[in-house]
Amino acid sequence: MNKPTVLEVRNLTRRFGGLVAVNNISFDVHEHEVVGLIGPNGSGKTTTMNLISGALPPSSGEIWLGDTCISRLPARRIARSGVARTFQLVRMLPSLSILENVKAGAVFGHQQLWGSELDHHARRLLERVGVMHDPDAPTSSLTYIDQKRVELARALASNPRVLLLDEWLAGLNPTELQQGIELIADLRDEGRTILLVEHVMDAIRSLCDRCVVMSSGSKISEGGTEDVLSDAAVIEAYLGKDDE
Amino acid sequence: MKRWLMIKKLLPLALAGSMTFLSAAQAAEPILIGAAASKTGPMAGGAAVTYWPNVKLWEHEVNARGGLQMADGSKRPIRIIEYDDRTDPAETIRAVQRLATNDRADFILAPYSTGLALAAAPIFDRYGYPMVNVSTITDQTDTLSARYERIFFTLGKTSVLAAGVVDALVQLREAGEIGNRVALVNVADAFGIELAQAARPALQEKGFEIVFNRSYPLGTQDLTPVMRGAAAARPDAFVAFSYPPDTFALTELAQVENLDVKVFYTAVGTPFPSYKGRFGDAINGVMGVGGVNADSDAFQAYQKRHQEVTGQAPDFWASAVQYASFQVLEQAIEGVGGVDRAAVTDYIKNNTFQTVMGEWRFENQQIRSYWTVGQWQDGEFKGIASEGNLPGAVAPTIKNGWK
Amino acid sequence: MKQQELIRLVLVALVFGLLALLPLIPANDRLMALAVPIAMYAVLATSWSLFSGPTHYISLATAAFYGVGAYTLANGLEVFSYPLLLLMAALLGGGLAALVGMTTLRLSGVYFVIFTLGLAELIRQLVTWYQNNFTGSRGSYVFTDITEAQIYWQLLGLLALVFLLGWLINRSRLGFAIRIIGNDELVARHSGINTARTKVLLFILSGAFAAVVGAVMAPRFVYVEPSMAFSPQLSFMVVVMALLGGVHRLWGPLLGVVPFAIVWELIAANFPGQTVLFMGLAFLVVVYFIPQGVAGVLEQQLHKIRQRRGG
Amino acid sequence: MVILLTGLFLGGIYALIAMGLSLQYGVARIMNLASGEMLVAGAFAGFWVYTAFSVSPYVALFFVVPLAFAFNWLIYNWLLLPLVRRAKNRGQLEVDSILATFGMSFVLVGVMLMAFGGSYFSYSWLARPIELLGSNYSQNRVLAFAVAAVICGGLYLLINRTRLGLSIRAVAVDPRAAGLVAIDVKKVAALTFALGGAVAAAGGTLLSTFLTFDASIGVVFTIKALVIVIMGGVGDIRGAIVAALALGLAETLVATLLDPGLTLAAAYLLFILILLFRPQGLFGRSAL
Amino acid sequence: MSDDQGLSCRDVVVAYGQHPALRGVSVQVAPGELVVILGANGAGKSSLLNALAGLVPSQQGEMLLGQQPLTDLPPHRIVEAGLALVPEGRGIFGDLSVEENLRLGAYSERARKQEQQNLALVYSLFPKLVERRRQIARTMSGGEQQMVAIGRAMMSAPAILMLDEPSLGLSPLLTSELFRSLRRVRDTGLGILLVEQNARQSLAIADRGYLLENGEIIGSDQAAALLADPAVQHAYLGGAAAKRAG
Repeated sequence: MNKPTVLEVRNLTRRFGGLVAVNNISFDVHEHEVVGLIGPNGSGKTTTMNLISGALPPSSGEIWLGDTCISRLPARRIARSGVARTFQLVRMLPSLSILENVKAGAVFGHQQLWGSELDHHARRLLERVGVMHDPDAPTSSLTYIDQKRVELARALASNPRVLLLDEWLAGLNPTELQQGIELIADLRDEGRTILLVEHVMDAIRSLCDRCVVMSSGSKISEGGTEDVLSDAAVIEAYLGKDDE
Repeated sequence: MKRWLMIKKLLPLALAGSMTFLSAAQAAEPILIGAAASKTGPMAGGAAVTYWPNVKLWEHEVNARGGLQMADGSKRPIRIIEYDDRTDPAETIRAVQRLATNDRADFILAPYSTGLALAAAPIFDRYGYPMVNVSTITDQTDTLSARYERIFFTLGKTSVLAAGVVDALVQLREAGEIGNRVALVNVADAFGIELAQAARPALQEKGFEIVFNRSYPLGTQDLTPVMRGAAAARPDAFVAFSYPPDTFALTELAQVENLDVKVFYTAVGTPFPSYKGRFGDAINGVMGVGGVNADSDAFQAYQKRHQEVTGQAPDFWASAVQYASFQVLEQAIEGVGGVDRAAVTDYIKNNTFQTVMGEWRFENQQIRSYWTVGQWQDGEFKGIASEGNLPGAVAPTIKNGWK
Repeated sequence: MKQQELIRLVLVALVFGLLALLPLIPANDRLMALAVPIAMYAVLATSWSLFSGPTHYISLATAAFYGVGAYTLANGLEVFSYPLLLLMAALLGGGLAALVGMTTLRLSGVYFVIFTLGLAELIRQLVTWYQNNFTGSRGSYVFTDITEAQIYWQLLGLLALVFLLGWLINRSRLGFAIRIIGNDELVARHSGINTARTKVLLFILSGAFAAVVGAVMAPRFVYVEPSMAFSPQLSFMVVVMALLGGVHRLWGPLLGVVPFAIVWELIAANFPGQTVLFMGLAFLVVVYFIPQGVAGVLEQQLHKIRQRRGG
Repeated sequence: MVILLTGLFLGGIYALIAMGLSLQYGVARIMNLASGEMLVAGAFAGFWVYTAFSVSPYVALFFVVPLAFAFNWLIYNWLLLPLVRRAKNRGQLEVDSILATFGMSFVLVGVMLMAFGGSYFSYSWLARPIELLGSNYSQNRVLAFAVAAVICGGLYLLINRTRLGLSIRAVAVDPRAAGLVAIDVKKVAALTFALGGAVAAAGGTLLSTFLTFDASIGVVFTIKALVIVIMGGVGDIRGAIVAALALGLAETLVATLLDPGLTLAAAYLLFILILLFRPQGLFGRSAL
Repeated sequence: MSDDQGLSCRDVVVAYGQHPALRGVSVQVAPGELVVILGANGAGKSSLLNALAGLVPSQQGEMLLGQQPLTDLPPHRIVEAGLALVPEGRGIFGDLSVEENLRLGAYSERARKQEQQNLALVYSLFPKLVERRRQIARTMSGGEQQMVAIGRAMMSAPAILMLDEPSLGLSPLLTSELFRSLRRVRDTGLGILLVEQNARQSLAIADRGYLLENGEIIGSDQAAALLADPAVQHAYLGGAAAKRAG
């Protein structure tokens, strides 16, 4: 791996009261790479995403985006330095139109557009993620997958250096799932840098170059996707120990 | 269910509303009199004692004798149109405007309380209505009289009311009854502030020592600290420029704290019948703002009629003045023999009136003789000091405990 | 699109022009008696919803700003010129809003409501206490020669200004930011929006307007008292009217102010003893039957008609 | 010592006022801006009983409490439950209930104005001094404090020692989990709301023995109660009591030592400091 | 103990707005039977339990406990009928004491008479709770809180007990202990419907299991058979394992 490192997580820890949700995690994400952050339920993946995107401050440890340390910055500053994300449960801006939902990502963030330029940009992105709907309609008229697409377009709109996808594929039916995987694969081929939390293992297998596996807040494995998924420790984390 | 409930609430109101219209329609060619004052809000309590009963009494008295005598020999009854200003000056303005333009009232009674009345003053002026104020107590009466040619004042100026208290104290000190120590308390509202500001230098000038001086906001729930502080200062005289709720509270606390003073003065509310109703004989010797010539026949007759018609007793200060202000209007209309407002205004300026408060004559649009201090003596609140040497003043006495 | 906007702008300007002629109608007293409060509440409710509409923060601080404005004018009238006083009122109102906004806007909804409810009371107490102990002012008399018509024109001008500003804001990044915040503050932060600053900025704007309205209205009352200038009823009326009209559109509050003021006038004229009762009932009707506001209902109906026409 | 006792007596009454609201907000999740009007209604009842029958105003409690309970139960079920059902989330319920109860407060004021008029009401009952620890206090206040303390204590026992109280606390802590242990959350919420209203009305009856009131004074008490509830921590009865006593004490301290003109300002200052530094209230969860 | 008291649901559909969580799920649990539902995160396991408990509305389908239909009943009525849930994250009353939590469990009419009896049963199953009776639940360890949650559900004298990921956040040691106690609970005659991620350990104590993927049941079998089934591993980790037919 001699591609430059875009995102660097160093000794990241987050406590909630007595509970250590994220325990001394370190990993890198390189440019043009799709990295999967996986692990069983409650292992601290979403908390890690929240720490990177600034929704939560870390208890200790550092996060670097290129040459900037972003671990003490508020979420908006992190967004401006080039981190965009989607949310575990899709978050639309319900009183805004579809197009405005996309625009929201490109006005205040890493990329700041306005006027007709913004309009073109947002329309292009809607096309890019495959939303064929009337862009001026309310988001409530969208199907679930299209809402997810719009949310993805909003994240992409800021032209982020790192894209964080938090269970973006969850809740899709098999056909939609296939479309979704293809869309992310396209983004990868475009050269996007992506960190994704996902439970759909087939998606992980087909999308991720590398995976970081967490269990009970700690990193238990890291490496190529197939290697990691056949790692005994990982299987045990998912399925439990063999019977005593 | 919910909607039905609402209808059930609305129905009697609608009925009541239409009924007043009906009864009014039966009277022939009445003179329309507008009344806009507080039925709700902070001033409603005071208006319910001083203002509204007199409106009712006046309407009753005038119509009982067939109405007002016109120049053509006919008699016209009066009809009152009432509005609630909710103690909101903007609403006062609208109500008075409504009376002038919508209801085409022939005359409008001045609203209750300083702020509300002054808010309406420009409207009265613009539409050419004479405005005979009662409960408008300010030191700006001269400025206002110069500014508005139709405005009249009857109840006095703050500085004079304050001076009256000081004079009463001086009188008692000269009689050797009290010493120099005065505790001064006021409600931190325009009325209280103005009176305290006037009283402070006046007291000092007369050589009194202000041993305790506090203000408290309107609506203070617990005045115990104030009373306790006052008691601790061991004053000879306790002077509070207060409003009805706190007048009651301070009086009660004075008994609880056993405030041992020779002079106990509270302001608005002291002459209220409910004050006596609440504290009984304990208030003998309490001084308060205003007063009446309680022994005069005019007042006693008025008191009786008030009780009969409204079912409640008048207070011993502003009530009678309020009624007198209506009498001014009444006599001016009859004097002119019509409802020409300009003529009525001129009549008020240039004539003498026989009222329950005695003979009134406006000088520079102001009544120059009015009661400033009264005192509860033998179950009645009697005037002890007045501006313009009103007859019937009794000598102030000292307060002897609370029993 | 552009042309349509231009036409709309001309139309609005025309309407304002016509409204400005109102005081010139002879024997206009009844009209003016209604027009001044309508204009006043229109400015207050519209500027209130500039902030509260998109953010859903129910601010009951209008009376606080209004009172500050009224006092600025009453106390400064003998020292400063009138236009300067209006500017000072705006600055003081805005400054107070900034202070309040910075400390309380990070609180959640209910706390904010209660704090703003108390704010007017707090300021009233402080002003009273200050007057009582330091200035020795005997109330505040406002003797000016400003007429009812002049007050009306000023309010109309303010209303035009609010609309212009609101329109500009809606087209600006600031307006876009506040709409995103109102929809989802988390998304807003993650989109790079400085949510705190945006909210405070709009709160300042609505505070400044309320203060100027207070200053403009003060001459109408001759005598300014704390209990009147800081009347909590004012805050509530503004909220009811704005909600009744609908806060999601710039012109929404207007749809609440006009009918409410007229109905109010009818109630006050016909049921003088029961105004409070009816105010409460009106409030309940708004909450239970038209939570979207008149603007919302209107838009729904329009949408239906369009759909029917469309097919 | 004098300050302490005076503050305590004041705080005791505040505690009772706040307790009703605390129950209503903490359990039924309704921020009831009409609670001050319930209190005024209770005050009217006390006044009426004393002036019409010349018996102790406390007699009024015997019908005020059940009547207020029934009335509030109806309000909850008829007027507030539709809002609870309509609300998509807690925030919306809060806004809706604030607006609705505010409207109700106006309706109640209107009704009381029609019934009693706008005058001040007061009567003198037990306005005699009683000596405690060397200084004088009025008997009606001391008695009101004692009764308030008894009511507060009774409520505390009810909440902490009975099965009903246990279910009330369960709903306050976690309405979702309460449903999972077969608690009828709606019924408990309605009962608690009604109970809160009854407590507020009882507080009004106590207050009427020494305070001058009028039909539209309710909002003053509502604001006080809100401040106390938030200071004490939402839904925390114990916190409300302590906050009420603290407020009573603080007000008395400021009034005595500083200036009575600043008492309300001091109360709000205390309020905002607590909001800023302990938004969860004095006894909020993270305190432990 | 007849099947009359068993839990059965047919074709249950649940959606959150536009997001479908269950697409027609049918499950049965008999008294005295421990049934586990396996599946990756987001497969819809919690949604199924929440729908059965009345916490989320189901759009379609039928739910029965014995002969009694549960569909559209509010949560408290479902508990009253005899179906109790230990929700994910335990849902205990953190501010109340252990014993208060347990007693609240017996709030239902059906459980009141046997309150003392059930309390004794819970204490005998979880002896640790006896010494912690007065402790505030929030201050206890995760494992102990889980015991309180299970104990509280048992206090409602349910016919069927549902548990949502009880091992979440517990150490391996505590997890084993928890599963052993679940077996003891089953042995008292209760039916248990367990949602678990820890497939191997839960299958080891279960009688039967269902495999849930993407809101649909993709397989069911005896526990021992599932333990050896590669489809289970596939459901969690995807990959080469062959999909199992029906």
